[in-house]
Amino acid sequence: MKYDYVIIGNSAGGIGCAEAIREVDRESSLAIISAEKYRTYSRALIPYYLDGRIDEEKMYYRPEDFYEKIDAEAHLGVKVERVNVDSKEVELESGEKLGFNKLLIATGGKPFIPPMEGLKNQKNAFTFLSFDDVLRVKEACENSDKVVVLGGGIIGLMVAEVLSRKGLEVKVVELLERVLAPVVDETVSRIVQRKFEENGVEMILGDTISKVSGEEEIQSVTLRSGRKIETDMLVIAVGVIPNVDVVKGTSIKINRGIVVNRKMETSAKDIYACGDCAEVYDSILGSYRVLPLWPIAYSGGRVAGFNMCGVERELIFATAMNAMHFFDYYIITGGLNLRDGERDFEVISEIEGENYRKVVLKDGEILGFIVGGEVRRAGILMKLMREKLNVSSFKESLVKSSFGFLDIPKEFRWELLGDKVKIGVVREV
Amino acid sequence: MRYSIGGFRDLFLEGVRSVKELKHRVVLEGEVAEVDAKGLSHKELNDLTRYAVIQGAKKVIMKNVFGQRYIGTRLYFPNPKKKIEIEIHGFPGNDLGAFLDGHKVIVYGNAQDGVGNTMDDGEIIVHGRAGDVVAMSMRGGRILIRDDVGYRTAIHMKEYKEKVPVLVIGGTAQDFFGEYMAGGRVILLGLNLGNKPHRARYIGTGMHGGIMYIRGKVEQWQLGKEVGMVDMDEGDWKLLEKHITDFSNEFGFNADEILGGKFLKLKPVTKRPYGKIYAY
Amino acid sequence: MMRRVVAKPEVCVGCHLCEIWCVVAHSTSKDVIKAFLYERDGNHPRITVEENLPETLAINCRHCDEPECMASCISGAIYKDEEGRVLHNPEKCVKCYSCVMSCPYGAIVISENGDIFKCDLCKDLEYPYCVRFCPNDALELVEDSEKGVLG
Amino acid sequence: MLEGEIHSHLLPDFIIERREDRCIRCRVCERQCGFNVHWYDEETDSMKEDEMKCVGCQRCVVMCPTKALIVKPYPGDYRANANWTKERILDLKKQAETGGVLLTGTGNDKPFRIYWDHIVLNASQVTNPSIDPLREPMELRTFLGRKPDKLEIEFNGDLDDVEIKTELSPNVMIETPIVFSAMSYGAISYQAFKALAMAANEYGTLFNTGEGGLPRELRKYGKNAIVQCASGRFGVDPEYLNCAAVIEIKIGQGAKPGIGGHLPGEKVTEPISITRMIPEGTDALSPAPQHDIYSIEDLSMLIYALKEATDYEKPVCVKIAAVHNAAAIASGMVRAGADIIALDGLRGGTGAAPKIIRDNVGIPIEMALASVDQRLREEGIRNKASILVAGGFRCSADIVKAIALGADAVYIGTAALVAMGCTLCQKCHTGICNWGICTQDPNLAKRLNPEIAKKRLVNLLRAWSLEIKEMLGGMGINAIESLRGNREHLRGVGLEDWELEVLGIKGAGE
Amino acid sequence: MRRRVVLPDKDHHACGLFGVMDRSGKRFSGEMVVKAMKNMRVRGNGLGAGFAAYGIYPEYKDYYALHVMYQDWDEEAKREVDRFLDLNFDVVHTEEIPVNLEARVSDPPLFWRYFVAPSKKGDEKKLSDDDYVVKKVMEINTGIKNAYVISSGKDMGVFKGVGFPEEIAEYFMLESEYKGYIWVAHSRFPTNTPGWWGGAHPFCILDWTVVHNGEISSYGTNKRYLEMYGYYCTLLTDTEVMAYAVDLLMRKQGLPIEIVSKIFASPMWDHIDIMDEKKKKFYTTLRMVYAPLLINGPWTIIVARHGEMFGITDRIRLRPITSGEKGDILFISSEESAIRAVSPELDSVFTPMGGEPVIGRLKKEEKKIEEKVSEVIEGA
Repeated sequence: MKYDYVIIGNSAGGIGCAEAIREVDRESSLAIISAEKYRTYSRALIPYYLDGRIDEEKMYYRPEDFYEKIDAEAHLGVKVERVNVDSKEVELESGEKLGFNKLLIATGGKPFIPPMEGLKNQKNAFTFLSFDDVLRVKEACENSDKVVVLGGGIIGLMVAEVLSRKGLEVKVVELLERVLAPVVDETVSRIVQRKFEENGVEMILGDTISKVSGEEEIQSVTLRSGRKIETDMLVIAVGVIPNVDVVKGTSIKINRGIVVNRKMETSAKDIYACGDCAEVYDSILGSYRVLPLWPIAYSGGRVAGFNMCGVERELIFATAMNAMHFFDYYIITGGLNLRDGERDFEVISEIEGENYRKVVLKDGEILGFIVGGEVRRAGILMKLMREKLNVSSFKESLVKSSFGFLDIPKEFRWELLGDKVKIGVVREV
Repeated sequence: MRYSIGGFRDLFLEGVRSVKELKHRVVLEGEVAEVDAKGLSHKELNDLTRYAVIQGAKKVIMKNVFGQRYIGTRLYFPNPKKKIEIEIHGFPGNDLGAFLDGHKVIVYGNAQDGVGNTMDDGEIIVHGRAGDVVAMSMRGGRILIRDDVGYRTAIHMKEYKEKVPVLVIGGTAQDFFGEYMAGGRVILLGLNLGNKPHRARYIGTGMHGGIMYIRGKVEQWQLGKEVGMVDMDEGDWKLLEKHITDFSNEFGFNADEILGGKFLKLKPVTKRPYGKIYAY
Repeated sequence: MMRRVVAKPEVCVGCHLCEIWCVVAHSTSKDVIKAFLYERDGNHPRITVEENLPETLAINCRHCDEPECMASCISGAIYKDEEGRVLHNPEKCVKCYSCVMSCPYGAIVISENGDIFKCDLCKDLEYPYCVRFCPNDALELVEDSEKGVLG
Repeated sequence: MLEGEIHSHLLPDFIIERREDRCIRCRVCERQCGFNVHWYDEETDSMKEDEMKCVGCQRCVVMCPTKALIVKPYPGDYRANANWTKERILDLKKQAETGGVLLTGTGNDKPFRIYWDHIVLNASQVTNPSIDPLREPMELRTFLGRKPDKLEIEFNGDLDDVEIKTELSPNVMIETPIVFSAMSYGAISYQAFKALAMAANEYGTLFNTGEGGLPRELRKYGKNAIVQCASGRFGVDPEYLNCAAVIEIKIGQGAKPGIGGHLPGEKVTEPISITRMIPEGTDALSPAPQHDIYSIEDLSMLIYALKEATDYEKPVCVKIAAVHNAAAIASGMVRAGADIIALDGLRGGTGAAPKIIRDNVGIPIEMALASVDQRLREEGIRNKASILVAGGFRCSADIVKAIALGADAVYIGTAALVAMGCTLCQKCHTGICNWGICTQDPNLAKRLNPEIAKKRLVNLLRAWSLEIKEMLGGMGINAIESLRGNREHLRGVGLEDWELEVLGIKGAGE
Repeated sequence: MRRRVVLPDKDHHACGLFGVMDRSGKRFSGEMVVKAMKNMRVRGNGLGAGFAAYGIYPEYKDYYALHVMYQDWDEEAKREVDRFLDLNFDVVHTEEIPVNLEARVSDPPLFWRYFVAPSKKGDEKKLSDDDYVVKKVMEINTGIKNAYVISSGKDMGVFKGVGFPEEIAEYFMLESEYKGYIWVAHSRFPTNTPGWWGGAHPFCILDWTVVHNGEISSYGTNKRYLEMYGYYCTLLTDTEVMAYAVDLLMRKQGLPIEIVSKIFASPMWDHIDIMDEKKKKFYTTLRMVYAPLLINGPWTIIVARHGEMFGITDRIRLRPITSGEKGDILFISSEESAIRAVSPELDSVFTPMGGEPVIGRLKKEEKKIEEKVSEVIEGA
């Protein structure tokens, strides 16, 4: 079997790619291969599903007839064993081989599980990444009272919030001294921490699990500090690492993730990669890195898709960006998150109650921002950052909650808005 | 009563002769044209001047000028802009250089009323005296008058950004000097007064912009309500030095001697002299 | 066919009537009094008039060729229909605000209840109300015959 | 009480009724009121108003999406007194509180007799046919400028090949005898000014820059511009004069004969300052007289100065306020070389004038026009100049009557403003205009979209021109020149002998 | 149709003025003044010009020379005037004023001149000759239709009409027929009254002549004041009041022009307020008493009588004046160029302040008058 396009991966990156291909090329054959048996769903939605805010149907990212509509052959529940670069084939678990003209690898990430003593496949130890994971957690939590969540990152906290709201006694264990440390600053970390604590979640910081006890089921965990916590469940949500299994041992270059250029091409001809499995160029930091983020996966897939069918595109903008919320406290971040104590940057911030805005500038350009609480129109900051505009002349206004285009000097403003506004209708220049 | 009506008589244009009939009065040599203005009406003289410039003259010398008006006015050449020099021998009439568009006019004789009326740019130099409303609504350029001027000199003179008109008067002026002045620099030297004070009254009445420099004696009661005396600063002296030096070179005075005199600097006390008399 | 509402800030009078009529357009009754006095159901204007007097500027969804909001939408709630409109399906929305994060115009609105609203070009009406009722022609519905970047 | 302040005894001019069952608290009224009348009270979730500030401009009423507002005159009054009317008492109190000259905007609102309303037009019946203006040609084209008494024509044997030997004075052609009168950029907003320029351009008529200059980017409308050279000489440079169709020397204005003008410094914003060529924030003072014109021969001096400055290529117009000796003055103006004379009557508009002047000085335009036309004819110089009349023209019939009395064309000012949005609230002098017309506040000025305003103006010109054609057709006339000075088509109703005599028309039935 | 003629009650006009005087008393022809006026052609509009000349009738210098204008060549009016003069005067000589019919003027009326001596009767014997003549002139001007006495002094005459100055001069042949030691001329630009021959300047009463440029805004006030003293303005022009005011103040009340100028063009109150007490009192009193003769508005006049010519403007000098001297000759003009056109080289040229007169007097009388002036001022 040979296809013009083969996509390994059925999530944001893969779908982005498939949709882009079909915008340009409706004729060629296209196959999407996914190790999971589900039709395309949103991994990012699993906390919402766990919460019960959405049902299974809404987990699906695209309508039921999606593959039909885009005329793609979906190979679901099919695991790819390896990519054969030279023969331009993908080898399936079943041994079947699918040929391709162009290939996208969008295999995503897999959970990172830190080493801890006594951890094996206990029934009540969970990761939290896939549909299967959430189904298991959901089932387990029905009969549990206590849970320990390892990891004070976004996923860890989202799980913790949901479980806490479900009435479980939740303890979050985070290795660092504050939660969300990679994505937000101390101020927001503390606000979030307080939110959890107010809602009865115990936040154990600067500590980690060194040992789990229990055979079939985990009975308790022991922290590095020596504290022992009895628990009914352990959710490990420390992070994801790129899933690069299918290209291991091939000529395709891998660093932490699959190395791609800005056209999302790997080191092998006609083979592209995107999403959590790839390392993309962070246009703000100016270096390649893994950015396991939904929008970047989708855009990366899209860029790959265009390139695959001959329309040259580059992923111009990629950097860290997160929209998150904990107990209705919303946070949107973008770009560089200063490490504590870093000083080579200009920081402007304003806090009013729990409403917080902060921008990090260097040479007049925005390198990063954090907005917490009132997050309306935060995308404008993202845009300014993306355009690398020199904002020195209006930097003070960036941290006003009312910040908008009218705070931006005219010479930039109309450029940012492009032909989406008509100027000069009164006075010709 | 039956009126005897003289019909319509065009005071300016009646009997005006065409350029064709008169062009023999223009002698063009290279870029210099000479016109004998004797007996010419103002239209005829200005027609001939324009004709000479279109023929290529860059300098026009007028002889026997007696009262012809608007000399220099009809020289608006936008594309390309031309700069003409006009030398007048005699006594030009009113509105000398009105709406002047950047040309240079030199008068060897006295000028009358309305010198540089609403002049836009250029230079007018009078080797003699001038009449009333000199530099009215002047907007740019420079006027140098060697002797006295009449009433309402520099009335409503204006300025805008880098366009700051300058008027230098060697003698004295009469009443309403700088009335309504809205901008520009006026320098009154009083060179022919000896020790006598200036006689002008209502100096700077309604003034709301610009600066006047007066050399010689002026009493407070001679000033309008809207002006105040202020101290000279370095910038003032620099300005005076520049224009007085030019003035002295033009008319043969000693600049240092003039600059050694006592100068009074007058400025409006407000940009809004009449803001408070109305009820809204 | 690309359609979108274009603002003319120089004649925007800052009356915010576009916002009012946007709510009316998305009300059940389509009646201004009823919409505001009897139907207050969390409806929210999808157009935002920025104010920094004397300047005012109505910002509305641009229905981008390649909408960033759609790219970042984790639930598939934001989609582009056949006519090029970028639409939002509240049924699917989980209020993650990724769209708010990525819309470069700040044109995705969050209501008082935290719901997401965005311009749908009054798809159920003859003409967008904001344009129709702008008292000063400061909004204009433009239709580019030119398709997106990709033809 | 603050120091120096006086507790006011004034009454509100207007009362505001808010129909609560319709108010949706959208706060449009609040945002649209430049006088800060409306405000939202969060505590009671309701809109409130300060009626003392209301000027009755009706902006809020028009903008209210639910029509929840009614603004009407304040009914409270003092004890009836035919001598001490409410207006007199309130004016007096205001002066007692401020000690200042009362200013007002727009034209005279006093009940002077409007002669147009006492003049009726003729129509053809039996003895000659009326003409159907919808299908047959109807000509309104008008030329403004000096005409020679006769033409010398050279025939070259062939009648198709004739040459005119007479030197003609410059004339300007307009497609309808309606011209926009002088409203300066400064008095009115840029938006309004531009709308007038565009409308004049589109319809083939003229607008008048007033004395505030012509912004550089609008000089492309110069061929439709009457540029003013007024006492302040603002923005007058050689290019300004040369780009124009007509140059107008402004001597006086109907609303304030004999009075200069002050554009207060706060209105001299950057763009105004560029156009007027004076520094920002400086009072733009227009002296009462032109200081180079203290007598009639000085007028001729300036007329010819302007002709000189423009190489005798433009007609020069001289505008005066209609005053007692208008006829004689007009004669002098024509003899001084004016190609067009403009008369502005008692009811002429203004951006700002002392109320006492506006309401008491000058004479009605009807009388001035009739006597000027008559006088110029008696002196045999009527063809030497065109007559433009201004001062309160409200409808096309007024225009037809003016032309029949002897005008060549009319200036409309207030009518044009009303077309654009003006509601005659008479607050022009405050610099606040909720309709964006008479203001330099950028926030208010942008309320007037020049494109919309232009359409409204063009529609007005079109509508009035059509009506003029209808009336002409009814009189059996198909060219406007046959109406000019054709007083046979006018009759007076309810006028006294002396009035008929000055107007030079017969009474109805005569 | 009914017609009613409403006569405008004053003239607005503006003009060119010129006066020249030989202070030694030497007489010269009208050529110079005509040339000067021609130079200022653009100050008029062809609707009026006129001249006054002093010393032109030496053979009849003891008789009042009446120049009478008959509008519309009204024979009846002339018969009436002839009868009136025979009755009230001894008429020693009478003739039509000679004119050049070739001159370009329109509709000239008939002009006659009469050289007369008063023949007073009854109560009128109490009147001085001058007062008698004034009274009779007023009687003709107000009583006889179409007849106007345009000149009534001794050894002088006024010549005026509708046309540009050179045309009027040509009509009356001033360059060839007359020689005088003072010439005053006027070129007119009327607005209010259409040009009519009687409305031209100069205005004359006895040997006082006035030419005027400008408009007298206080005309109504001045006119009604003068009417109380028997002066009636009949010539539809505001200049007339100047002539009568000068006659009243200078001839009848004996005030010198140095004082009269302070009545016509009085100092501003804010300047009077800072004068020393004596002066303040004088000027305050002067303004108080002669308030109705403050001449307001823009004006320049040149006034002449035998032995004296002066020019003066309004107090804020809204109209121009320039004066020049060359030897014994004094020039006063609206424009310097007119003076220069007839005398390019001058000993001096200057412009007086508003309200300050330029005075020329016959040298032989200069001293006498100056003494009188100082007497009056001291006495004030």
